[in-house]
Amino acid sequence: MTKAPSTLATDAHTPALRIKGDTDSAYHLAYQDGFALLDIPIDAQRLKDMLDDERCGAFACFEGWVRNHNNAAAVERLTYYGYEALALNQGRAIMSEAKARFDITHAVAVHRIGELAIGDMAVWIGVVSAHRYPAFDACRWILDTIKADIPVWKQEYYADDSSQWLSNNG
Amino acid sequence: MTKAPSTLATDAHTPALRIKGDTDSAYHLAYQDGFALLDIPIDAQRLKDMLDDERCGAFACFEGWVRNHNNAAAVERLTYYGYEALALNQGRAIMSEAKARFDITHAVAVHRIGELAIGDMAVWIGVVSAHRYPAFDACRWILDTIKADIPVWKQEYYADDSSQWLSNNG
Amino acid sequence: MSTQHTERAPITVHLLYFASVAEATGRHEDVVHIAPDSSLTELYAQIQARYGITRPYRELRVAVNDDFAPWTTVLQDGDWVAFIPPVAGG
Amino acid sequence: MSTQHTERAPITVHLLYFASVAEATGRHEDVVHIAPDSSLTELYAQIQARYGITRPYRELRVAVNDDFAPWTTVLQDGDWVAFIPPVAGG
Repeated sequence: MTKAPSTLATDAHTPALRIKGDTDSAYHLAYQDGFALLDIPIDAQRLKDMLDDERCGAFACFEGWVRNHNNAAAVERLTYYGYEALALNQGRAIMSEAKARFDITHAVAVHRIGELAIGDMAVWIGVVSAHRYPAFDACRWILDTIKADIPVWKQEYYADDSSQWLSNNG
Repeated sequence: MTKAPSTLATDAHTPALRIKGDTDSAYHLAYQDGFALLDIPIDAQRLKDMLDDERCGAFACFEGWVRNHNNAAAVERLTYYGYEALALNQGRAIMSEAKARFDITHAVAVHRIGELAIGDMAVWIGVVSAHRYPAFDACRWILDTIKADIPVWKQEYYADDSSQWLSNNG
Repeated sequence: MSTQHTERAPITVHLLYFASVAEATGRHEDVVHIAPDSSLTELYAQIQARYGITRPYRELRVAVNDDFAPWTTVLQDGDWVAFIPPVAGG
Repeated sequence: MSTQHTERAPITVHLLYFASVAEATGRHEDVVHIAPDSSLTELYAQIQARYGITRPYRELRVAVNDDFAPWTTVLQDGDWVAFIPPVAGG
């Protein structure tokens, strides 16, 4: 754990805290490409409505929430930073591969960036399919692949004002 | 496939189309025992709110929707019948076993009975846990176990007025 | 005076019918009288005979007093029994 | 007049820094000049030297023009490059 970054270093992160377009454009991208970043709270219902389909009997969904602890340390809040252009290119590719790998009808995933509080939703993934197992399998695969390949970084802040960069593979 | 049941036979099913208590009692039961039947549309948000927990980083959810087809046949609508007292006893046991089998914090499942239209939600399952895999695994296990053991029956009605009793095991 | 086989009074059992079983019986509930110490399979045979049901008991499960029970369970006076055709929830 | 080794003009490369890399450089963007035909590992070595970064390139991934690229990629004039520390989304 290191102390919180200096003002200089914090400024270096600022561009990675906001998406470039507006919210409606981000939801449109989620609809069109299956993936988007948002820098405000995720509207799960708005995303779920994109998946309504009379051919589908199964809807599987995952939400990642900010926990109040990480291992033993009490988390106060955290910040997600994103490399938006790479994230959108990777996201489009992931959702396209999910549709090729699994027998699903639609899938949508959105990751939030910026400052989040305990309990906030960091990621939403929804998948619909005719039958249940492909929806579960695809939802889990999309989550694992987002965690491995989407360029989003998490800095947790603790009660003693220290902070830490987290990593999914270590 | 057989023709729709006679009026006499339909009356024989009527008690299995409605729950005995009121809606608030059913939601309370979902909260208390983790399982309930409902005979009106399921309010997913109300169930999800029961699962809010700052210790949890993962929320996995499944919804079963009425599809517009089953194999080749076009489904117009369907009716779920339930043996409520047995369903509640089984449901309580299933949710309790899920908490013992998987490293999860809470889980709630609700099944709807009565007449449903295409697109209606027949079942909602939500699970929260600190980490993601137990939430996915428990959600899937609960769904499979509900499909195997909860005494709910489905009669599908088709465009030509015929109907059929469905079975999950064959 | 004594008899070799004591004639004990029949017990009363309540039945609940669901789905395809209710379809076959045309009703949701029944009250039947059956010899004491009868098993669930004997009860099912009686219902089969009454309503002309051909489906073998092995294709069904059975519940006693709102819990699943083994087919070998011995009936008690006042039991509520339901024959459970294959379920289709989810 | 000729030289044995033609002195070609350096190319211009844009850099984007994120997370712990931005922490180390203290900035989000950079413009650097580097010899033509340089690889991404050579570019990373130059940035390491400028900012005193000790983390080896093998612990990072690299993106060129908003797509992941192999470290062996040869840089082109005008490329946008980002060194990607271990991600932590989800």
